[in-house]
Formats: sequence, structure tokens, C-alpha cells
Amino acid sequence: MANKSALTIDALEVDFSGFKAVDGVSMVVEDGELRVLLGANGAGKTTLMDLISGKTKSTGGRVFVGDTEITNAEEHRIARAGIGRKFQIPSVFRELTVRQNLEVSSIKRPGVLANLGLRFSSSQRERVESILDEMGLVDVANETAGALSHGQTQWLELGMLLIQEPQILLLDEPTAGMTQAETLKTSQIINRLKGRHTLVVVEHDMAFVRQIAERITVMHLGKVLAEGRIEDIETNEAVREAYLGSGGIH
Amino acid sequence: MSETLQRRLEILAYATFIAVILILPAFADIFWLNRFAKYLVYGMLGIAIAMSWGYSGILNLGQGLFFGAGAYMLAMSLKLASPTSLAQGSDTPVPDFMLWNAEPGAPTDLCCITGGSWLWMPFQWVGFGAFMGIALPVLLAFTIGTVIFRQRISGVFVAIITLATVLLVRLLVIDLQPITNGFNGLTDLAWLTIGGFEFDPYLLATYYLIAGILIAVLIGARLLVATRAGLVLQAIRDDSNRARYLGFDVPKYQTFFFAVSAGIAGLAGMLYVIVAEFASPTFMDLTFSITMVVWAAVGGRNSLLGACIGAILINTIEASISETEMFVEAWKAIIGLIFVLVVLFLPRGLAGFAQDASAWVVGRLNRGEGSPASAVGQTRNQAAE
Amino acid sequence: MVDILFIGLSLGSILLLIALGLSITYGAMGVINMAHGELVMIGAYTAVLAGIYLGANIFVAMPLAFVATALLGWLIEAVVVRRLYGRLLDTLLATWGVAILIQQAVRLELGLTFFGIQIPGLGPGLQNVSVPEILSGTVAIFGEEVNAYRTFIIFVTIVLTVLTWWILYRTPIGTQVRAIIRNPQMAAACGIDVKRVNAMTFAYGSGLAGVAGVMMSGFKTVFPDMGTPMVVDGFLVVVVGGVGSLLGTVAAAGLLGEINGVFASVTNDILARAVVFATVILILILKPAGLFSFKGR
Amino acid sequence: ADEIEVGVLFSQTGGLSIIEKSLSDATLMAIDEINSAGGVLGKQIKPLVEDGASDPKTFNEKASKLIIRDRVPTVFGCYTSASRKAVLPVFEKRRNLLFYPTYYEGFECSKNVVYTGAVPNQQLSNFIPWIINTLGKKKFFIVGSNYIYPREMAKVSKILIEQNGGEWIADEYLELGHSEWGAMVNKIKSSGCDVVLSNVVGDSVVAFYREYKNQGISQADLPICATVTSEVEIAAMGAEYAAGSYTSFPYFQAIDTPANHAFVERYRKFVNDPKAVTHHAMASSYFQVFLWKQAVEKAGEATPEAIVANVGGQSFDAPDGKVTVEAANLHTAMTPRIAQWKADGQGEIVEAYDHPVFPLPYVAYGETQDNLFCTAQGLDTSKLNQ
Amino acid sequence: MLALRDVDSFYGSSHVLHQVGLEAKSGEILAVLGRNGVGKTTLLKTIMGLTSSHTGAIEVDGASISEMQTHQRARSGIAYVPQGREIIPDFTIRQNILMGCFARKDGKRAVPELAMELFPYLADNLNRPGGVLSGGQQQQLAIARALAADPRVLLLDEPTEGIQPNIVEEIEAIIVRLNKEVGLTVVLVEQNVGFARQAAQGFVLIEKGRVAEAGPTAELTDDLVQKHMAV
Ligand SMILES: Nc1ncnc2c1ncn2[C@@H]1O[C@H](COP(=O)(O)OP(=O)(O)OP(=O)(O)O)[C@@H](O)[C@H]1O
Ligand SMILES: Nc1ncnc2c1ncn2[C@@H]1O[C@H](COP(=O)(O)OP(=O)(O)OP(=O)(O)O)[C@@H](O)[C@H]1O
Ligand SMILES: NC(N)=O
Ligand SMILES: [Mg+2]
Ligand SMILES: [Mg+2]
Repeated sequence: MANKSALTIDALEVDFSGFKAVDGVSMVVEDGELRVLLGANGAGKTTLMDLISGKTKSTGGRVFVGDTEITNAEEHRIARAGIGRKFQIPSVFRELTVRQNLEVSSIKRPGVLANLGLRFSSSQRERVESILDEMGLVDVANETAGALSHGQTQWLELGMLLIQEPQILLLDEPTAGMTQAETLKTSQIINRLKGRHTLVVVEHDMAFVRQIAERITVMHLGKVLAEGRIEDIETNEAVREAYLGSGGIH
Repeated sequence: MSETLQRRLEILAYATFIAVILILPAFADIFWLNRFAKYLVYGMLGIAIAMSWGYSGILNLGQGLFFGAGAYMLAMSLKLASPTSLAQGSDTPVPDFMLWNAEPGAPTDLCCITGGSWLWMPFQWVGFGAFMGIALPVLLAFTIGTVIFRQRISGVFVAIITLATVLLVRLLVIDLQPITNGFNGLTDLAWLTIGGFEFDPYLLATYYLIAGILIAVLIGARLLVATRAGLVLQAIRDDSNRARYLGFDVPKYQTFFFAVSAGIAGLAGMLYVIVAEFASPTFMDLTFSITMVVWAAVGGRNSLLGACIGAILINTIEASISETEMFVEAWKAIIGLIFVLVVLFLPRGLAGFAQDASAWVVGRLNRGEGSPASAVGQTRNQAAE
Repeated sequence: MVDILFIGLSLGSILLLIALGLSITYGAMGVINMAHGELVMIGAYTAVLAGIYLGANIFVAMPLAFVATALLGWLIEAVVVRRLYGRLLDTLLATWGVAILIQQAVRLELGLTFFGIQIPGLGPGLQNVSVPEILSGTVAIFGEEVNAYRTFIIFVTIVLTVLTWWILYRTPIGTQVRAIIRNPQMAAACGIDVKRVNAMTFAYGSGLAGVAGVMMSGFKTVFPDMGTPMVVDGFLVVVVGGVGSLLGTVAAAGLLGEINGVFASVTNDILARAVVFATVILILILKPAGLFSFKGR
Repeated sequence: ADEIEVGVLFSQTGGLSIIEKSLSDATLMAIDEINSAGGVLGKQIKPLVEDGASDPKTFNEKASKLIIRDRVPTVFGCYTSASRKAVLPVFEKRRNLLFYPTYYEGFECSKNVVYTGAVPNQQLSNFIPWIINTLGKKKFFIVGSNYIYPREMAKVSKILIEQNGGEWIADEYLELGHSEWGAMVNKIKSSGCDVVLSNVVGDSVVAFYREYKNQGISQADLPICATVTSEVEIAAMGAEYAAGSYTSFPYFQAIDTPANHAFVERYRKFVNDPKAVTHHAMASSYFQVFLWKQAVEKAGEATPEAIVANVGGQSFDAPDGKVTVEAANLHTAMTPRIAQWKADGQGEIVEAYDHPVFPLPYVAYGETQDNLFCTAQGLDTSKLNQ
Repeated sequence: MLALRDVDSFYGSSHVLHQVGLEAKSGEILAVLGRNGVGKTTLLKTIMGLTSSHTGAIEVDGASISEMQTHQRARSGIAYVPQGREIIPDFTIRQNILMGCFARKDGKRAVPELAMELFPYLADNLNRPGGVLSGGQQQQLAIARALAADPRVLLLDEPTEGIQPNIVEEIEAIIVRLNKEVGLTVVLVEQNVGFARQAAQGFVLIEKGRVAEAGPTAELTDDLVQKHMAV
């Protein structure tokens, strides 16, 4: 395995009683790269993320973070290996307040005994406040997260991910339900993360994709259909046919 | 309500509670002190339930197992320390019931009077019984917890597993009559003696022993859930999968707090033996375990103090009603009605009510922004609830 | 061997009879109805009272009990349960209170004892129901003389199970019931009258408990506390089977019944009980959502 | 004061209240009768009724209330041994006095309890020989609820069975309160026994007899001989199920004496139920109040110490006939009887001792009337390991 | 067709909508726009009767529905495609679609032709459980379910969220078609201003639970968008 690659996926597949939702996908994401994952509804993008993050157990193939194999490891081990995830249906701690959500995510040493202390370090606190500010959640910081609107929940989950500071971020449709302006802000945040973190982003919003994309992988029916830079993909006839429609990536 | 104000009110509530139980002896006779000592023990059970149910989301319908385990461990030691144990013609203490259950001709010695009686031997040292009173529940909880939480069992399935476990253990305790005295339980116990001081259950000192331990447990538990680990725990209760993706080893947290809760219940079991002077397999009856849960719910399962007060309050009310001549037969119906009404009208229990009430008062005081909406004239939509 | 298997089958059918109503109120509605055992008890008392006041036997008592407990269930739903949908554990607590109330109501003869009025058939004492002639004694099945009454229970259980299955899975109302438990808001937005369907479902589940009670009265004592242990057995069965799966409930009842029967016959009843509890624990550890459960993503 | 307060502690609620209510009623009736006749020492007796709620924890708490707060000199109460064990420490350590009316397993010898129910030798010592010699049944299947009393009864029975030339072929138990008898009855059927000795208690009894009949066993071929099945259980199961079976107790409702007829009548009137049945523990609950009254009168004061010192040797003409508290061990001498149950739900007394039998709570360990283990000073432990 | 006047709406004691008034004329598409959390979803839920409580008047065709329960509103011809899709995971696609039929007046229970034509994936997989579908597939299913109710008014909460671009185009076309051909009145919550401008006749801009601007689409200027939808 190349040392530089952050995430290596090797012939990964999963079989749901006969139906292969991910079917022999191989992919190498370099350290600090931002990879956009495109594909039709049902192409297997979310499932691929499920496989990487341990939500779904694969039936073939392997996954590495750097040199560490994480294939089918327990979720928390994968997380500790450096993978953070934002879900397609935003997933936050609905009964905790927004601030508490971020505080929990800011904990770096995950053991029980390491956390028997009462306080968070001042740097953690500052980080929480700055993320609240950055995500526009200051006003609702003391609300329970269950009362947030869909978009606010998206921001919160993104904030949790940022504060968790994983090496690799898997973002499943991070801008779904956001206004254009909000989408723009998200793309700015993501662009700032580039280089420091490795990102894999699933999106259907082509305007957004254009704002962030470096390399794009297109999936179709569980397989990799195409991979390349934005211009290559845009002009790829198969991709146009299966996915983009008349608009292209605009 | 601002956070600091909320915190101050909570501290005030804790301080008031502690003050009340500490000055209670000034107003109560020794009978009521003994009775309250028992209820304080139940209050400790409330704390244990709130910790596992309210904070961890683990509804344990078998908390009686841990209470019972704690009770039996100390009772075994106190049984062996009881003078009547020695007065049976043997040089070493042997529980009287073992004599009745022994095969004819069996040696009158703890090692081998009946099969398994050797298990009692270390209990000749009271310290061992007291240690096991916490260690055994913790160990049991640790074992159960490790298995079920690794398997990601949750919700009602945990409730049923714990329920089946307590029923199973109860069955075995009753069946293993030669070493447990079966259904009759352990009675004729010595008083706990520390440094030559005998804790007669009808002494002020015994009340303060219980009250002191309760206060320590209450504060300790409150601090524990306020730790970062406590926050993680609540996050796990909320969405255990999300917590996994943040890197937390969920079963470890669940097992840890489950075991702490079990330890508290075991401690409560021991204290109960000190004030009530017996241990019985009925401690592991299902109804008792469910009753504890009801106490906690009435008090407020998300509040350690609330659950604790709930247990004390319900028992006090129960005792008062059932001792009112008019209600000797009907008191249970009244209690049943109270449960229904509390669940319907105080969904977060007394603690939730207290929080809402104080929030409302505070809201009144600093009127202006964020005053709660008035409910007058609103259409209610059932389906939305 | 046939006799042993028959005992197991009969144990299983009794478990199923109790669990059937629960599998609806809990599995299909998400209500942990701790008063289910008390509804069984009311069913049994219906048989007692029908015998005393109408001279009726259990065949007549069955429909009466169904109606009586369905009405009571409907009342419980309207007064208590309706306010608690989606609050699973609160339903447990509130219905626990309801259970105590029902028990005391029977024990205190609906409160009339305070006025010195007695209702023969109610009160704290033990009651009984006699079994009609044709159901007492034994019948021959596979060359084996078996308890006729138990055979009848098995038969009734099968009929009720099939009926329930048909309602739940083959009628629009069944679809509505199942939709409501999954997502009451969306069900309402799809035009389902959530309140009415819930009330009907709860009443039906309660009615089944009533019929179970009549059957129980044929071989058990009838008294105000008789229901308490039943609700526990019922929940063990429903949960082990997999919440919301009628098939699972049937399978779990059969499995636990046979285990109980066989172990009781070859060893003893105490050990059999222990093995049943151990089996419950083991099944749930190995299959954390019960025998039959839907696996989503 | 012109009143003497006494405690009455039975379960008014919960599963056991079915039986315990009748014990409580019998106690209150006795108090009522004594009061109407002028009370004791010229004072009226005031019963303080508390509810044990079928739960040992509650029994313990209520006992402590009666003794420590109300300072009653005596409590009449407890039905199960488990509840008695739970209150025992309070009575012993606070030197108070319990009158306990239930038949029980023995091996208890407390200076603070007066036992007025039968102990094993008073139920079994004539029963087993009678089964073997008169009924001609020799192979016993012993069955009981799984707790101390039935196990102890089984132990004593086995000794008696062997002494009388019978044999026991099984000794099986079912959980207390369990009512599923299919497997057990099937076992009985195929065991080759010719008599069943039942120490089953509570509502399990009902399910047992019903299953017995429904599996086609006839009481004539294979009779159940029981130690606990009383009028209460018979009424509860429906008399046809028990018809032909036997029970051994010192008291039956069917005892054909004017005193007993009057007792049954008075009780029915007292509880306002023309069909109410009377039974052994309930009869003891009744007469023990009179024994207590006599002791108080003899002592001239109502303190626990004085009552206990004077209750030994007190006799009373109870519905059972003459009963006497033995000074030697504070247990009660009573006349054992055997009844066969009839289709009307009443027993027909088929055998009775002609004199009261001395109570021997340690009979299973070799206690005899000449060699008492339990004495007025408490348990003589030197006797135990011989 | 659908009109709201002075509507206030609450979740428990939190007051989310204030004095909202709007009108969607028969056969019109009304776009509801606004930032995250301003109350767009709440507005649709209020129309469906799915918030805890509300005050004010809601009318369909001049008849008040504000006293009705949710299912009665559904039966009066309002169908709802919620933001979270709210598919029943263990029901098959067919059963999920048929759920919509409970709101039909004629009591017919059949999978609507139109939906099958629009969403071939669903047509081909009627017996798969809804819970295993991808996000976009579930969105299609939710629309199909709404169509099964044969509604007069369709409430769509961000229907193109999470849908692949070519299907987004299709869905947009479908919405227009449903509106044009079937005469459906549509209330459309959208983030895609471009589509809103193109499809809708009227718009409502929500800000902090209040209607900030409203009018015919022609008046939806870039300035307004900038003012009410920028971060
Ligand atoms: N547990 C499962 N069992 C059966 N089929 C599954 C399961 N999980 C996913 N699938 C199927 O796998 C396919 C891929 O789903 P996936 O969610 O990965 O798509 P996606 O690319 O994320 O689509 P979208 O863009 O709509 O979110 C779908 O057809 C889905 O139905
Ligand atoms: N169940 C609830 N309880 C309390 N408050 C809620 C609840 N749901 C939403 N809210 C609050 O109501 C406000 C409006 O939420 P709503 O979901 O209607 O926003 P929205 O405009 O649809 O946003 P988005 O574009 O993000 O979907 C938000 O501030 C949210 O916090
Ligand atoms: N004393 C009894 N029978 O428990
Ligand atoms: Mg997806
Ligand atoms: Mg929304």
C-alpha cells in the first residue's frame, strides 16, 4: 500500500441476500485529498460509506486507513483509526443540547476512566464556542438538538465532525436541505479542510460539487463507473446518461 | 432559564434534602427514624434506578437481584455472628437452618454440614460479607452487562433479560434451601458491630449511618453523572450508534454505569438488612423490582434526587394511607390511582414538575423575552402527540 | 412420548393464548400493558359471574368475556393509554397502576363492600368455574388418552391465532394498525384515523385477554391476583418471539412450552422453570431482537 | 386506660389476602365476642389492624410499628412462615409477643411466639399409619410446593412411612404459586404409586386437583392425601374435583359438635357471608385470642412477659375441642383428625385421635415428648447433634 | 383553494409560527422559501395538523379545516410529502404506496398508474421493503404515496433534496405536470430558487416564523432572495 494514501479501498463488496449493493469497488484517496462521490440514487454511495465506517459488514474486499486494516472492525475502532462520518439522514444526540453535542464530540480520549473528570479543558471549551459560532448555532446552543430544523441539524452534525477532528471525513450529502447561500458557506468550510484532512463527499448538488471538487468518482449499480477530474466526468457520456441529465455539472 | 440559575436551584434542592434528612431526628421518634431509615434505603434504590434507567437508558427490571445479592451477603455474615448460631453445640458458628437441612450424621461444621455450606466459610469475617455485598452485585452486573451490551441489546430486551435473570436467581435461591434457607430467608441475625458499637436498628446512630451513606451516595452519583463520562453516557442513551462513530466503546460505558448502579443497589440491600434484620428471597420478587422502577418514575427518572425523593415519598404515603383505619383495604387502590395520575399529568415525575415550575417562576420574574406561550384557545391535534 | 409432547403443546398454547393479546397491544401498538393479566382475570371473573347469574357455561362465557374485556380495554385506552402513545415505558407504569386498580376493584367488589353490599362471585376470595361435561375427562388422540380440556384450549388458541393473523395481515384495518405503530404521524397524514384504530386495536387485544381468562378459569383458581404472573409469561413470549411478529410469538410460545413440558417430564418442574428462564436469556443474547425481527438498514 | 390495644397483622391485600383475610376476620370476631362479654380485666380489647400486604418487608415494618410505636403487648398475626421469619427479629429483640395461628414446619423455638397451629407430628403421626393400615396404600408419591414447610413435611412423612412398612417412590416439588400441573400429574400416573401425599399450598392446590381429575385419575384408585388442602381450597376448586380425597388437620368445618356449629354460624354472620367456610388456621386464629385472654387474666396484667409466663398450660374449649398451650414449648396440643372430602365440599371425619396430641416441633430430628428439644427456656441445643 | 389567516403554531410551549397568512389559488404552485429553521416545515405540518397545536384559520376551498384532525384533513384532499420521507421500513414499496389510499374518498386501493410511469424503479421493485431503499428512492416513494391519495392539494417539503440531478429534472417536470394536467394545487417548500421561479406562480418568503414577503413569482427579485435567504 502506498504510504501517502489516507484511505485505500480494495475490491470491496457487500451482498444483501443476492443483491450486490457495492460490487468490487476499489479506490485510493490520497492524504489531504477531497474526493467527491457521485452516482444515481441507489448506486451504492451510502452503502460504501457504511462499509468503510463499519455500519455494514462487507462480504468481500478490504479497507485500510493508512497502513491499518479496518475491514469490518467495530465502529468505534474505525472511528479511533481516524474516520469520522456525517450521515445522509442527519444523526445527532437529540436529547442533549446543541452545546453538549459538541462537547461530547470534542472528547479525545474515549475510555470511561479517562473521562471521570468533571470539566472540559479550556481549549476544548473555546473550540466548542468557536464551532457554535462558525455553524451559526449560538442562538440555539442551549436548545435540545431534537428541536432543531433539518438544516440546523445538518450544521450541528457537521460541527460535531469538525470538533472530532478525524483524519478522514466521510460526508454524505452535507448540503441537503440548505439554501444556496448556506450551501456556499458549507463549501467554504470544506475547502478550508482540504489539505489538513482527507475528505470523501457524496453530493447531488452539482453547483456545490463544482465549488469543491478535485477528483470525482462516479458509482453506478454498485461499481465504479468513472473516475477523474471534473472536466473528464462532465464530458463522460456514460455519466451524462446515467446520472447528470441535461444540466451537467453547473 | 439560564444555566447558572438552574444549577443554583439544583444545589439548593440537594442542600435542602440533605438538611431535612439530617435534622429529621429532632422531630421523629425512634420508630419513625427506623422507618425512615428503611425508606432512605429505598431512596438509594431510586438513585440506582435513575442512574441506569434515566441516565443510561437501561431499564433494569431485575434491580432486585442486586439488592438481594447485597442483602444476602451481609445477612450471611450477620447470621454467623448471631449468638444463636454459636449456641447449637458446635464450636464454630453454623446457621441453625443448616442443621435442619443436614443429612443425619453430617459433621456440624460449616465446611461440610450440607453440600455447598463451605461457601459460607469466609463470611465468618463480617468485613468479607460487607465487601461482597458490593462486590457481588458489581460482578454480576459486570458479567451481565458485558454480555448484553456487547451484543448491543437494548430497550425492552434488556428489561426482559434482567427480568428473566432475577426470576431465575430467585428460583435457585429458593431451591437451594440447604444453604440459603429457601423461602424463609435469613433471620435471627446479629446487629452490625463496628469497633464494638452495635448498630441496633432502633438507634439514632443507625439512622445517621444510613443517612450518611445515602448522602455520600447521592452526592457521589450526582458528581459521577456530571463527569464527561456521564455526558457520554447520556449521548449513548440517546443514540448509541452515533456515539460509536465518535469512537466511544459503547458497551464499556454501559457496563460501567450498570455496574455502579448495581453496586449502589447492593449497598442498599446491605443497609436494609441492618435496619430490617432479615433477608428474604422476596427481595428478588418481580413486583419489588417493578415497584422500585415506579418509585423512580414518580420521582423523576432523569433526576437522581427526584428518584430518591420519589421512593421515600411514595413509601411514606403508602405507610400513612395503609395505617389510616379507613383505608386498610383500599389503600392499594389509592396508590394505583396515584401512579396513573402521575404518569398522565407529571410525565417527567416530581423532579420534572419541579423543574418546570421553577422555570415558570423564573420566566415570570424576568419577563420579556421567551415567555412561555399561553395555551389558551389552541386547537389540540392528537395525532401530533 | 406423545403425552409429553402434548403437555408441551398445551403449555405452549396457554402461553400463546395469554401472549396473543399482548402481541397486539405491545407488538402492534407499542403499549406495555401491565394490566393485561388483570384483563385475563376479568375474563375469568366473567365466566364465574356468568355461571352464577346466568347459569351459563364457558362456551357462553367466551363471547361475553370478549365483549366485557374489550369494553374495559376500550375504556383504559380512552382514559389512560391514549395520552401515552410513543412513551413506551410510561405505558408500563400507568398500566401498572391500572392493574392495581382493577385488582382492588374486584377485591373490594367495586367499592360496594364499604357500603356493606356483597356481590357473590367478586371479593377477595377464591372462585371457580366448572368445566362442561364434554370437556372434562380425556379424549383419545393418536392412541393416547389426553386431557380433553387442554385439547379444547389448543383448539381455541389455534382459531384465535389464525383469526388475529388474518385481521392483521389480510385486512386494510390490519395495515392501518401496523402503519400506526411504525409512524403514527405519517399514518394520520395518510388519512388513517389513528385514534379510532388504536381504540379498536386495544379493545381487540383486551378482548383476546378476556377469552384467555375464560379458558384459564377452567383449570385455575379465579382470584384477584391471578393475572400478575401471567403478564410476565406473556411478555417473555412476545419479546422472545420478536416484537411485532405474530409468527415469532407463536414460535416462542411453542418453543418455551415444549421446553417446559419436556424438562418437567424428564427432570422436574423447578428445573424446567429454570431452563425456560435460561432459554429466554440465551435466545435474547444470541438474537438480540428476538426470534423474528425485521432487519432494516 | 380502659382499653387494651392488640395488634392484628395479616395480609389485607395481595395474593395471600385470600386466606389471611379469614384469619384476620376470625381474630376480630374473637375480640368482638370477648368485648361483648365484658372484655379482659374489665377492659375492652382494641384491635389495631395492619396490612402485611403479602410481603415480608411490609410485615416487618408493620410489626415494628405495632410494637415500637403502638406498644401493644401482643400481636395476633402472620400466616406464612416467611412472614413470621421476617417479623421474628422485632419480637425477639424487643421482647414482645406474637400469637401465630398457622400450621408450620416446626424447628422454631422462640420465647416470644405462641404457636397455635399444628406442627408436623400433629398432622402426620396418625395420618401416615392410617393411610398404610386402613386405606391399604403403601407406595407414596410425595408432592409439594417448593419451600420449607412441604419439604419438612416430606421429611417427617418419609420417616413415618418407613416405620410403618410403606415406601415412597418420589418426592417432587413445584414452584410456590405455580399452577401448571400437566407434567407432574402425568408423572404421578406413570409412577406406579398407589397414593399421593400432597403438601401443596395455596392456589396451586386448585390447579392440581383439577388437572388430576382431567387426566382421568380417580380418587378411589389413587387418592390424594393432603396436609394443607382445607375448606378454602376445596371451595375454590369446586367440590367435585376433590371428592374422595383426604386431608389431615386438627380442625374441619364438618366437626359435628354444637360448639362448632355455633362457631360456623357466628362466623358467617360476622363476615356477612352465608357461604363462608371455616378452616384450621382460621379456627386457631379464633381460639388463640381466648387463650391469650385467659393468660392476661391469670397474669392480672397485659405485658408480654406476664402473658408469656402465664399462657403455658392454658386450655380452651375451642371449636376443635380442647386445646392446650404446652408450657414446655409454647406450642399447642390439638386433636388430629382425618377427613374425606365429599361432593358438597365438606369433609367427613373418618378418623380422629381421642385425645389432643402433644406438639413436637423438632420431631424430624428425633424429638419425643420425653425428650424435648424445645423448652420454655428456648432451644436445648445439646439435643441437636446426637 | 388553500388559505391560511393569522396562523400561530406551537411545538409544546415553543411558539414557531406567528400570524402566518398565505393563499394558494386553485391549480397554482405556491413556493415557500426561507433559510434553515425559519419554519417552512412547520408551516406544512401545521396545515396537516401535525404540530402540537395551532390557532388561526386554515381553509380548503372556503371550508375551514382548522378544527379537523390530521386524518380528516388528509381525507379532505391534502397530501403530504414530508422532509424526512417517513417511509415505513418494513412495509413493501407497494404497501407504502397503498398507505396513501386510506385518504381516498372512493375507497379504491390501487397503486396509481401515474406513479408507476414516473418512477420505474418503484414499479419494478414493488415487493422490496421500503427500508432498504436509498435516500433518493425513498423520496420517489414518498411522492408516489402522496399521489395514491388522489389529492387536490399537494404539500411538498423539499422534494428534490438528495435526488440525482437527472431525476431532479424529472421530478421538477412531474410537479409541473401534476399541476398543469391534473390541476393539483401545490405548496412547494424549496431551496432551489431557480426552480421556484420557473415553476411557481406565487411565492412566500418566511423569516423567523413570519411571512416576510409574498407575491407573484415575478416579484421574487434577487434582492429579496439575498435579503431573506443569505446566511
Ligand atoms: N440492508 C440492505 N438490504 C438490501 N438492500 C439494500 C440494503 N442497503 C442498501 N440496499 C440497496 O442498495 C442500493 C444502494 O443503496 P445506497 O443507499 O448505498 O444508495 P446511494 O448511492 O446512497 O443512493 P442515494 O443517492 O439515493 O442516497 C439500493 O438499491 C438499496 O436499496
Ligand atoms: N419538534 C419540535 N419541537 C420544538 N421546536 C421545533 C420542533 N421542530 C422544529 N422546531 C423549531 O421550529 C423552528 C422551525 O423549524 P422547521 O423545521 O419548520 O424549519 P424549516 O424552515 O423547515 O427549516 P429547514 O430548511 O432546515 O428544513 C426551528 O427553529 C426549530 O428549532
Ligand atoms: N406456615 C406455612 N405453612 O408456611
Ligand atoms: Mg445515499
Ligand atoms: Mg424543513
